[in-house]
Amino acid sequence: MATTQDMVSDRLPQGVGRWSRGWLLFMALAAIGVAIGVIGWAIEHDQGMAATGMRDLGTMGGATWGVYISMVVYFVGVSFAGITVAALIRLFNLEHLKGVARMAELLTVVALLLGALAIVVDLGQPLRGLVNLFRYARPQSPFFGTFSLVVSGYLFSSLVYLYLTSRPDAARLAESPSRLQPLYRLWAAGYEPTVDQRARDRKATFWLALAILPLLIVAHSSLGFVFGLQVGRPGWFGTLQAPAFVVLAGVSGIGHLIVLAALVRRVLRQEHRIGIEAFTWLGRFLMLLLFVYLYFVVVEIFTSIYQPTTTEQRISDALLTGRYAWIFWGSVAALVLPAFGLAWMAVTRKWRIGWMVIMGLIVNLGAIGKRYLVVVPSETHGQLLPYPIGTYAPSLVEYAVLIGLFSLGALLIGGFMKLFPIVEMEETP
Amino acid sequence: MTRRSIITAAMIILGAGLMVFAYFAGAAPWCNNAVECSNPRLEWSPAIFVAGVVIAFSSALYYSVAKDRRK
Amino acid sequence: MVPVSRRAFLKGTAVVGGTLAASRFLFETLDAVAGADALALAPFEDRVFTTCWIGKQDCGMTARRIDGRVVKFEGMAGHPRNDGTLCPKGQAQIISIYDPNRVKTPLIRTNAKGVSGEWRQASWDEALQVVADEVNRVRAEDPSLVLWQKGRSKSEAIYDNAFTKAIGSSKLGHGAYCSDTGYRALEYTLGLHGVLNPELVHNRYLLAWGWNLTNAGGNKYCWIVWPRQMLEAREKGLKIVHIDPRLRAAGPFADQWVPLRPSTDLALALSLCHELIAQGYLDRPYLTKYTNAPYLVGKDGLILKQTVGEGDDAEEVALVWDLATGTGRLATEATEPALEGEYTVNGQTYKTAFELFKTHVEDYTPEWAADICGIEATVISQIASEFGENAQIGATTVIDGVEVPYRPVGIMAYHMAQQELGFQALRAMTMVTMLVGAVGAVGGQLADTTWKIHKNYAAFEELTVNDPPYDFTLKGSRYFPINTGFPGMVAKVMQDPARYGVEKLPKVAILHHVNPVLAFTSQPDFLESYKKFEHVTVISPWMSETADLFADVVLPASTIEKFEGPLSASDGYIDAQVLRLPPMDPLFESRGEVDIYLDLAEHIGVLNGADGYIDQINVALGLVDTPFALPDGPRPEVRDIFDRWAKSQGLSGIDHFEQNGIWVKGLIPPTSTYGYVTDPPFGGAVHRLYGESLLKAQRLMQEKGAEEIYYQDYLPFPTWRSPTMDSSPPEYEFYLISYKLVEHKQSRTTLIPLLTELSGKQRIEINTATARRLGISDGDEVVVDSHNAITGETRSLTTVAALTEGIRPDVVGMPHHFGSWSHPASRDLGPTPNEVFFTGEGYMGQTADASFQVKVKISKAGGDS
Amino acid sequence: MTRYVMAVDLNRCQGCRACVEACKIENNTPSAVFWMHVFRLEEGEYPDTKMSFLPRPCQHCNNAPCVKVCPVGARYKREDGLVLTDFDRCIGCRYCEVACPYGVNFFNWRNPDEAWDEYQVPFDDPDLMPVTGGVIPSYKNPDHDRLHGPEQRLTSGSAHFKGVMEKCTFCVHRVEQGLLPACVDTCPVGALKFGDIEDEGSPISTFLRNKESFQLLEELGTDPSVVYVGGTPPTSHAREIERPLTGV
Repeated sequence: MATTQDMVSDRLPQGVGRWSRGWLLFMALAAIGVAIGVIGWAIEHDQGMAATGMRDLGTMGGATWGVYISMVVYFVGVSFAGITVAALIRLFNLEHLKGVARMAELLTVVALLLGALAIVVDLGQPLRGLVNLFRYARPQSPFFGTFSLVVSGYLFSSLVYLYLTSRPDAARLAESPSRLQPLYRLWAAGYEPTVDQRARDRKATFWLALAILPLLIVAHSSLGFVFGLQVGRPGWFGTLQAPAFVVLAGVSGIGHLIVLAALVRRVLRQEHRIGIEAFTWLGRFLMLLLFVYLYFVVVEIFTSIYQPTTTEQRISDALLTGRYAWIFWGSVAALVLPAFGLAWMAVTRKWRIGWMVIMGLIVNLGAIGKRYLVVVPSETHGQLLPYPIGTYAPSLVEYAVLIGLFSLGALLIGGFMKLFPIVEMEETP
Repeated sequence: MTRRSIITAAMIILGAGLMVFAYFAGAAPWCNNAVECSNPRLEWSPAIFVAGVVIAFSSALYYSVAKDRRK
Repeated sequence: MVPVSRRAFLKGTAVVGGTLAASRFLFETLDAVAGADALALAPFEDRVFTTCWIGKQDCGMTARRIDGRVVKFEGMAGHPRNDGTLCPKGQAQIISIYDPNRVKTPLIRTNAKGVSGEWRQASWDEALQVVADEVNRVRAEDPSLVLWQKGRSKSEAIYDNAFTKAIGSSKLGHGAYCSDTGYRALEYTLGLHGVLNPELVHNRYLLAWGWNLTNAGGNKYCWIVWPRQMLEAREKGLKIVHIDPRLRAAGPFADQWVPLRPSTDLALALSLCHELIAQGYLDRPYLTKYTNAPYLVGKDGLILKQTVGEGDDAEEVALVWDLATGTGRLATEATEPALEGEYTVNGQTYKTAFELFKTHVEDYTPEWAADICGIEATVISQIASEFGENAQIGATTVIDGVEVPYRPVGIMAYHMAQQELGFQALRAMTMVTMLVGAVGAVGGQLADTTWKIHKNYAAFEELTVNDPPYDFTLKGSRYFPINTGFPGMVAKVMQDPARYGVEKLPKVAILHHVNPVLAFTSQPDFLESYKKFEHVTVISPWMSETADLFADVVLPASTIEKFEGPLSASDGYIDAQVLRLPPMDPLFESRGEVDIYLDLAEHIGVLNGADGYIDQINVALGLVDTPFALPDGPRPEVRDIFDRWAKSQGLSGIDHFEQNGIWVKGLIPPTSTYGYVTDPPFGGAVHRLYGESLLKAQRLMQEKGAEEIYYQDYLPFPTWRSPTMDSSPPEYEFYLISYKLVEHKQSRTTLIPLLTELSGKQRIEINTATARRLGISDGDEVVVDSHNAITGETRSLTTVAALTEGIRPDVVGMPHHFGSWSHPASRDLGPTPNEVFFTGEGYMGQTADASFQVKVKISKAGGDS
Repeated sequence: MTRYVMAVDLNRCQGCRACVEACKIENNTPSAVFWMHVFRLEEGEYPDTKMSFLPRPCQHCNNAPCVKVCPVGARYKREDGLVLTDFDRCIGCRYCEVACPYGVNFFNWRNPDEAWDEYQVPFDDPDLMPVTGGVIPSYKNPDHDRLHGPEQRLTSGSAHFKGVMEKCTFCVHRVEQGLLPACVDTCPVGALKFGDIEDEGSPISTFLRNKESFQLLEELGTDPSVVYVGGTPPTSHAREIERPLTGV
């Protein structure tokens, strides 16, 4: 066994097919996390969603959308960056970024899966959901975009994209014998590195990228519309929702990409493939997005406090000084500090990967916070009739499910890394 | 114009066509206050829409994966 | 047992299965199963008539039945009182019928009394025999030591009259807690058995006094009739002045809110009298003709009288000053009696009663009352002048061809009567309406649905004050010459008979739908006194708290599934009667009360024979000497009893009610609605402005050595004094009052979760500013400590603060419901305010009636002080 | 062409909540669910306190946000004006609830049978079975097992399935039998009126003819089918008092 292990390991790059103790530990933890999530969801199903912290708006004084929906928005957001970066790399042929392209694509696919799952766990009737959406989905509902474009179209196109860009590597790996050889043969699907095949690939991926970029603008906007089109919810209705969603999506995604890239670079010793330039570029991009978003935040705050209606007032008070103040200012800080941190690096031209990883994580906390604040306060404090002020706090079940979702993501990425090189292999000259 | 690009183009057009068709075969976007609007004109039309999306993108797949007959 | 067809049962279980299954994953299919099943078995549906069982006014109901099982109650269309509608209570009672926590079989206690009961199920025969033996044991000694106490009685004839007569027991009402003070005051003043209510339909200026208007109904009717009539009047321009420490009772319907201090109603009424006289709003014809205002009163406070007639028909007739002849003449003969002035008859100087009244109220100026009542003096004069103006003194109108005086002003007052000074307050309030001649006028003041004079009117002319020993209700005692028979006072007596000169205490109690432990003021006194009964039988569908602690036997009464009546269905304009018909057979092993009393009478051995139960029922239902009289012999069927009654009324029989639901007798003529035009006017009563017999009683009480606290309020005119509770130490800065919630009825509906869900749990209303001062915010737990100014005793409870701008800053209020523990659904809803109220001297009326007022201090729970 | 409208006469409403109770029993809604709710409101400071009552059924909007956003057409608008929910189709995304500015939607958070048990009446009590035929709740209305409207959908009654959205149906099962909605039927003071507004002669038409009226949150353009007569729309200073128990 061990011998084949070694034999295999010699041939397969980036530790593919080789279990290290660290990796096993990582996967074990992730698996436990997933188990927790499954248990949580099982309880939710047995007892009904009364097991969550969500309750009806109005007399019951609760929030009927909670962390689950916040997470849908968040995960879909994360997926944004992956595919964008990947697409940009192809479109503008950014050689120094090739190293992060595949993990970016992977990130997109995984995030989208988690987003879809987050929707499913939020449904009172998940199985009906899976059937009835395909059967009755109505174009009028902003959910139509989420369901048809984001989840199906976007997910599928990213998969295609991931596949096409990975085929050459699969072919290369299929040449050398290994336990995974059959898989690679299948994967390569008779790929021959001929000139026109390469040309076709370039062409296909180029056009695909070109098609995906607008698609994802539409997709994320449609997600913004889910909230932005609701007159009845003070704090939601607004034209800024859609663009803000797109930008914050970028922020969280790039953040994750930086973290993942740094991780892979370190663990798989890929310093030569994922150079500092890659991080510089990602850092600059993230900084740019952050500043744009912060601009949105300022505009948002200003409009909400200049001359608000009494209900808008109630919400902005809750956000700026009231019950949600700590989340709001926490999130803002989590976005401002990295913004200036990156600006500093940009000015000094000293890019510290360690710091960037931390920033990547922080901005994601900020993003989660902001998503939560988009969803919840408008429900608890946004009643237009004289109902009592509502309250909402996620229950253990919800936390369990969240842990499950994140763990599943980790599990998938971890698993992929042992099946296939997560960093694109150099072309053999 | 190679056979490959023709089929690819065809797939894209077909996909787009299906999407457009399914969109209008769905519950009419312009109508709100009628029972009919709660049902798609054609049941499963959303599935067709998704199928359209899938076909359209599969074109890329076909384009680069399909074996070349010449040779 | 209600026969449940197998089909219905299958259907039921199928539905249960359906819902259970629905909680699993694949819904579509399972639903198909449940749905199809339900469709396949079309249930048998019908509607039957019955009568609401919860409330006071017995609204007509239609019961929707599926396979013989009631699933919903709806209002009976065409019923004068509720015409097709129902209140929340009427709707919600459905769940209480199927309540598995009902007492299902007769129960006999197996553990010591005074603690929560342990029971064994018994057969009806065994239980009834136990009760019968106890009753007979005591009857042999002295029947009056058997106490029959009711909370509510829906077949007064058959229970209160017939049964208690048949066994010769004493009886106590739930009254004295409700508003009996008012009844006594009105019986005394106008001879009417009722409390103040205007003829709402034609009323244009209403003093809505107390918490009844939109939350409780009150006099005669339950909640539904009053609001309907009030709205009708309001759409014609009725103005409502709401006089109560809380705004809630009139809410949006208060055109003016006068938040007066609790227990100062007497002061306000007196200064209204002052203002009406000062502003000259007087209906002299009424006062001279129909009241004792012109009677000549001597310096000794006694009315100058002359004996006319010989021997048996000799009677004392009061003298008045006849301006026509310039001499003192018999009130019955004088043509032009003087209302005011001082006159000399036979060398003695006399003043007219009205002259005395004028002087009496002289000092009761608005300014004087303002300080006491805590309201603006200007408000008082404004109300007085508006009241006087709207009275349109002298105006008449024609109703159905009859010309009747038109005085569209009046007072609506009911439960507010239950306060220390309630009797005189109600008398004074009545006088307000008397001064403008509104009594018995169109749109004016009513107190009863009839002008038949109540027996107490004559009885109160000469109040007897005997020497001890007294019976345990202190009837005719030196303490309460007018005596409602307040269970709270009885509770006091039972704890210390010697103190009140009582020798014999009741030994056996039969409690009919009454729950003294919760319902009356001063819970601790009841917890003490009910231990003293040698035997207690409770007749109730539920295990009441009193039963839980003190019952030896509990007999399961049915809820609505029984025959009861006859009940009035009149709204004051249409005369109608109904019977309560069972919409299903009694559930579990419960029985209707009439059944229970028949069984009991049989076991006691008083069913037959002269003055036996059957005999008494014939008397009570007026069947004597009719072909429909119940014959002695075997125990009759209840349906048969009511069938005979119906036939005696010229109906086809009880089937008339089963088919039509109601017996509408027709319109009530104005000549029986308006006192002015009845024959004789006002039923022949002379309205007592001057309460001579009260003065006489006071002198007798003093002779017999009663303490001042008992006799101080026995005065011919209502006279202000500050209530006893005001001498509590200043830290007890708040007045605690209790009130009714529209969703509940007394203490017995809190076991209906559908109602508690609407009403919320127990709370104490506190003015927002006050709460801020005390650092209390909405929803905080607060401790309420009450203080007895006489004994110095303090009591305490803990409840939740409900902040409102609708209550006086120096007043806190609690609903008088809640506090139950014996039913799972009524547990943990919070305490009843009756835990901190007091009874006895200083905390009850001069007529032995409860007072629901006490001084308290409020503090945040857990906080110091 | 029929179009049902409910009128609320705020000059008459006593805030007694009989309508709420009638609704709960007619539709078998579980605890803490108020398809019809009556606000008891308070404004101003002592002694200038104002009180008001405001019944709040589903507004059955003619431009209903909930209908617009429903992803599967479970929430739909009928030609006769009723806004209903197809309990067989609803996927429980609760989008209708967040879209509705009136807070009239109630989700089945619990298993229906457990929800009813909150009434502390153990419906499966062996003593109760024989007298109720074992149905839950003991006053279950069989009409709700039927399908309604030409579209024949499961739209009436409450607590059919866990995880499904429900709300006031204007008592579609009664209206289709020519009866009034339970709340209107029971109102002791006739504060609630219901009928076909298209029919010139109908009581509701005559009642509303040349009367001042308003709709809740008119400014949102939802165009409710519930019309309020007398009184004024609740201001943002209104405080709710005497709230019902709403714990789930």
